[in-house]
Amino acid sequence: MSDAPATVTHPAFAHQFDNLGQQRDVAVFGMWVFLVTEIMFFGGLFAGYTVYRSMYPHAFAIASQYMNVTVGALNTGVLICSSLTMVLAVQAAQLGRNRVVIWFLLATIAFGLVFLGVKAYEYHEKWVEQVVPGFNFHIHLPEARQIELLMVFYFVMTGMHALHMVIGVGLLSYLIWRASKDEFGPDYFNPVDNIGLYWHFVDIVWIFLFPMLYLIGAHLPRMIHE
Amino acid sequence: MTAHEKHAPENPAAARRSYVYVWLALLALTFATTTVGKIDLGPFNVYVALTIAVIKALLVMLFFMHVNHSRGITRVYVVAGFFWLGIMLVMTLTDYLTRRWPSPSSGW
Amino acid sequence: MSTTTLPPPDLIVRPNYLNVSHGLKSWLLTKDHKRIAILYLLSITFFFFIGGFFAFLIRLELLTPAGDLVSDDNYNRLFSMHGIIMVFLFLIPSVPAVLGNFVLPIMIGARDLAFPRVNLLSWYIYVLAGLFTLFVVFAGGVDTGWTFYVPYSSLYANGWVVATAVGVFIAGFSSILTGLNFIVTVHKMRAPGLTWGRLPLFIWSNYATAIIQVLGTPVLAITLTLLAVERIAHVGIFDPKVGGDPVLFQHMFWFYSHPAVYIMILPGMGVISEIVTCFSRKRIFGYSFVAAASLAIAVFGFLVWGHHMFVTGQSIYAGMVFSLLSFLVAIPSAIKVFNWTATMYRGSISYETPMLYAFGFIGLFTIGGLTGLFLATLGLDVHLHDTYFIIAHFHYIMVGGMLMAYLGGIHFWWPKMTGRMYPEGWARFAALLVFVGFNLTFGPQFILGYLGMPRRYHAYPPEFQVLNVLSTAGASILAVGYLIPMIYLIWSLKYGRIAAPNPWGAVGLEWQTSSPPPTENFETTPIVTEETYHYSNEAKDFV
Amino acid sequence: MLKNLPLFPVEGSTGAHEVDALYFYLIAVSAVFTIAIFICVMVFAIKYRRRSPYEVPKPIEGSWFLETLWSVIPMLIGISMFVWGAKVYFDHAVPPRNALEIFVVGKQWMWKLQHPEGNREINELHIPIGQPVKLTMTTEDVIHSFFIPEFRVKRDVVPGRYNNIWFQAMRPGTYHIFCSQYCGTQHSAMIGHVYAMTPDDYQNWLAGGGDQSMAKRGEALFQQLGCSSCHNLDGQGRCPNLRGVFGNTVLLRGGGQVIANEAYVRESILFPEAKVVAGFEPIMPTFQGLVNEEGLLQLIAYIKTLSTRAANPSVPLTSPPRGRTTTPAGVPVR
Repeated sequence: MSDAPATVTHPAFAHQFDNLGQQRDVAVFGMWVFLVTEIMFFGGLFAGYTVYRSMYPHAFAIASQYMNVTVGALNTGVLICSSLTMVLAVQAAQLGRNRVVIWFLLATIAFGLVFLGVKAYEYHEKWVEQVVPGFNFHIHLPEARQIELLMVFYFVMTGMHALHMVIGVGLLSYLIWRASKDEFGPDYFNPVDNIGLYWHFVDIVWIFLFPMLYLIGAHLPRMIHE
Repeated sequence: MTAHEKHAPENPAAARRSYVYVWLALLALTFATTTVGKIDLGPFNVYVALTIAVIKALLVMLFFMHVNHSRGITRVYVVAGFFWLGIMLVMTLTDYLTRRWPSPSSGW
Repeated sequence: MSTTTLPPPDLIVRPNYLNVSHGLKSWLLTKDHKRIAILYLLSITFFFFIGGFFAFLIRLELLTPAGDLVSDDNYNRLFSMHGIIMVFLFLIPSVPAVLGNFVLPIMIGARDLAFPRVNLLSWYIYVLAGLFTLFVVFAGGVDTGWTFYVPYSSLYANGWVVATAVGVFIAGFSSILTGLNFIVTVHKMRAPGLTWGRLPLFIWSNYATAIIQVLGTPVLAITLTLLAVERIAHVGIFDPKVGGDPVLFQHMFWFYSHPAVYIMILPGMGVISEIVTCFSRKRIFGYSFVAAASLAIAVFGFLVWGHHMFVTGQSIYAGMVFSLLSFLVAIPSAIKVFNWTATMYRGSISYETPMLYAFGFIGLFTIGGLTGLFLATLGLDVHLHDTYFIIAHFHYIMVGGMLMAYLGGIHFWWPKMTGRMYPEGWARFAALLVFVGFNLTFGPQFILGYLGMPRRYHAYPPEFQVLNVLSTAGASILAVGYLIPMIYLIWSLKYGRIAAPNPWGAVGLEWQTSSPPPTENFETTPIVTEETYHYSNEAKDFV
Repeated sequence: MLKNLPLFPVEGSTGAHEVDALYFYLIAVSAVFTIAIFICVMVFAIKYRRRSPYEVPKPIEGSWFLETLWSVIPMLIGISMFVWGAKVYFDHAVPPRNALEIFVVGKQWMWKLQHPEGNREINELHIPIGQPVKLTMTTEDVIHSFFIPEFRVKRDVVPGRYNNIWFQAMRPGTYHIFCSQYCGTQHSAMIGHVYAMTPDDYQNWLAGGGDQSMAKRGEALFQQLGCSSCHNLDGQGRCPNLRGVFGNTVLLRGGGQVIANEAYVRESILFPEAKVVAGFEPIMPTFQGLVNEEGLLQLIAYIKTLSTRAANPSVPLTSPPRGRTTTPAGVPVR
């Protein structure tokens, strides 16, 4: 029970572990198992998307032309930048530089908010173009039905992704609060590390969503009328 | 077996440098996939886009998420996650891709 | 004080997880896996009796061919709520969340699960899901069946489909968190010397279950999300009118829900492995095969979901692949049955209640498993699909298998959990009632199924009546068989004999600590030096 | 007594026997294993019961030989079941060429059936014995499942597509029709009867009810919906000539080809833009909401007759027939 008396005094140490090393090991592994469930969660959407795309390749290509590739690419870049600041925040936490952690986390949140703002702008664009299934969908192409199907997947997939981003921003704010109490150091930075893993995972989801939704029809001649 | 999950390289400055390199690579790949996506390669557009996405995801996982330094069991679970995703896709497609196959004319 | 005034030794109350603190708050905010297990025990028992009550009403309605007891709409709600409650709020959490939560950390010599707060969170999430479901029950129910097939559920059903889907979605997260906790705990928290080759089989099967929970449940979550989106926003996702495919929903639903069947049976198999070895006082026959079979079931269980769709218009070639794989997944289950039987060979067998349940399990699971082969056979499934044959088959697995194992496990670990013995005579009697009642309830349904009586029928042609009456009679016996343990187990809390630390003479770490165990399970972290199920003459103090 | 307690369904169709044989094979295997396990458990439980509270039996590790044996034997038996089951399934996957085609539309909560000759029934199906009958089925709303236990046939009826079953009744009699896929409030009332009759009786029955054949109705619908104004049957207009189309390969705009079967015709009426014939513009409006499932089946029956009367292979929009010819619908072969 007291194999490692030195670490037991740490305020974040939990009684079921032998030492802080085991605690950190467990935390990271637990996070990865959680991320595996997230893979399968988004995986269900990917499977549905794949089936319908194999059924209606042409209509999906047309539908993807409603996406703004430039803005999408820009947003991908924003998210990649946020991943960089995130990983730097993790490193700073490990080194115990809590002030630096706060700054990097603020930067990460800022990038995240930029991403969400751009996403909101894109949603607004879709509303103006009247391609929001269920609420405002009025297009008169022959393939309208299947385009609607892809737009449903677009909104569910990016919506789920955005929801994860919002949760992520909340978690990052919580980290800032803990960093402001100077809690992180070489012995204990598990929360920063784990929420970092989560943030990177959300980034990876977007890395796949971008080509799947935006780039299908980018190479084809313009098929929709503005 | 050490108690600590091995983490980023010991030298923080070197680690920072590698993060920046990965970041630059990711930005370059994003630019590449967007540019190539606008060129008509026929069916290869899909493959190129997905290949680049896989490379980007691998970079993020290996370096930002430290899978290159993590324990075997963590890697097993990461691989399992994608493997099960593959099961779902492949087994579902066994139905959709063979629905149009001709029916056996009579018996076997 | 003179020594004569001391109470007799077995009445000295040692500090344990039950008496260490008192009051509602100490329970609702506990992070002790043992207390959380008790919380789960109370809540799933509550839902078991609600689901069982619905089942009993179903059987009463089917006593006569005409639909006369309840209206057709109400009948549809009854079987839907019965299925949803029993699957998501009873069977899936039953063994893992109650017995697993209680004994898994003790069995591996840990002080607690890896994430005690997550464990408590999973119970609260479960309660939230239960509240949603109760709301649905009182608000008028849902009539989609537990399978939620589109387009009925998304466009035509007029019950509380979305509320139910939200409830199931939430229950899924509770299940995921339990699984996650188990995986991490088994990997990282084992006592020194407890190698994978020495893990008790209960741990192996719960570990395999956890893998399915973690990998499968999220897919159900996203499937139900899509269903809810389709229903709320009136957009087509699976609706053929906009080019969607209702069969895709079935693929996604069964990708989770077939493996979920293994979530429901694998932990039960683990319980049986513990009971059979203990009451045969013998090492399990073919340890590594039984352990590997659990993992094989977890993996191959994900490859066979298409056998629920042989008559839906799924491609016949896909049907063939799924059929063949279904036969392969039957092999590990068969291996387990053979090994349990072989374990009894030249054992020293005693007939305490847990062992009676284990006998029942082996027999009924064998029948349930073999009738599964009928449904995996393409040419035969065409006739049997969606008939009472299916109902009988999966109740043989779920009730004859899992519920028997659960009851066996409850009796087996009851002394450990409460520090009291249950009354053996009553318990044996109840076990016998359950066995007889069960077979009378579900045996006739195999015949009904081959005769062609479809499932989910509120009224049926008169020639099926005799068999239905038999089934309802069996259900009455079964109901009594379930009520008796409720009574004597509660009775035993106060009047039961005080339990020794190891009343069965079992090996396994959970029997080496006191009954009930202290909060941190052991005085000192145990060190494991021998194989599991190591029964030998020396060092065992049999009662 | 047994009248009140049936234990086994009548074998009403030619295919039933094969399914039953398979069933008995599985029962035999199951019985052997179940009895073996039960006997072992009982014998061991009695023979090796605990005689003294202190006895400890000799440990047995296990046996590779036994494990292999009881893995391989069940696997071989399982594979034999798979092979046999798949054979039965495949044999029944494709209806014989000369099958009499009857059309089924499921609807909450009734079965609507149409015979090519024009007879329409609800929850009843009259068929001749000794003649393969093919059902082409779809639904107006949710998924149903058409189940005749005495014939051992069942198939889900899925919205948006045509699923088939076929059977050949052996002797006159009345059999059950059940809906076996849960479909809502009156699911258990969505039942009916099959009346299998001698061919002569069947002819008499047909003569008694039908007013107009399905194809005739379809033709009327074809005029009424204005299809004929564009799909000119005498030449080539802005729309493809439909003569000789059914059952043949159609080349598609933008590449690809498709065999013009029931599903294709249905799709072309409801979702005209999905697969446009090569050489034509996607100008056809959708007829979704204007024609119900029964009307669609009538239109299909009519379009089928256009291919059987005078197929014109020179019409450029189709490639030459590929050997496979369709059964003349509406003209059952007897």
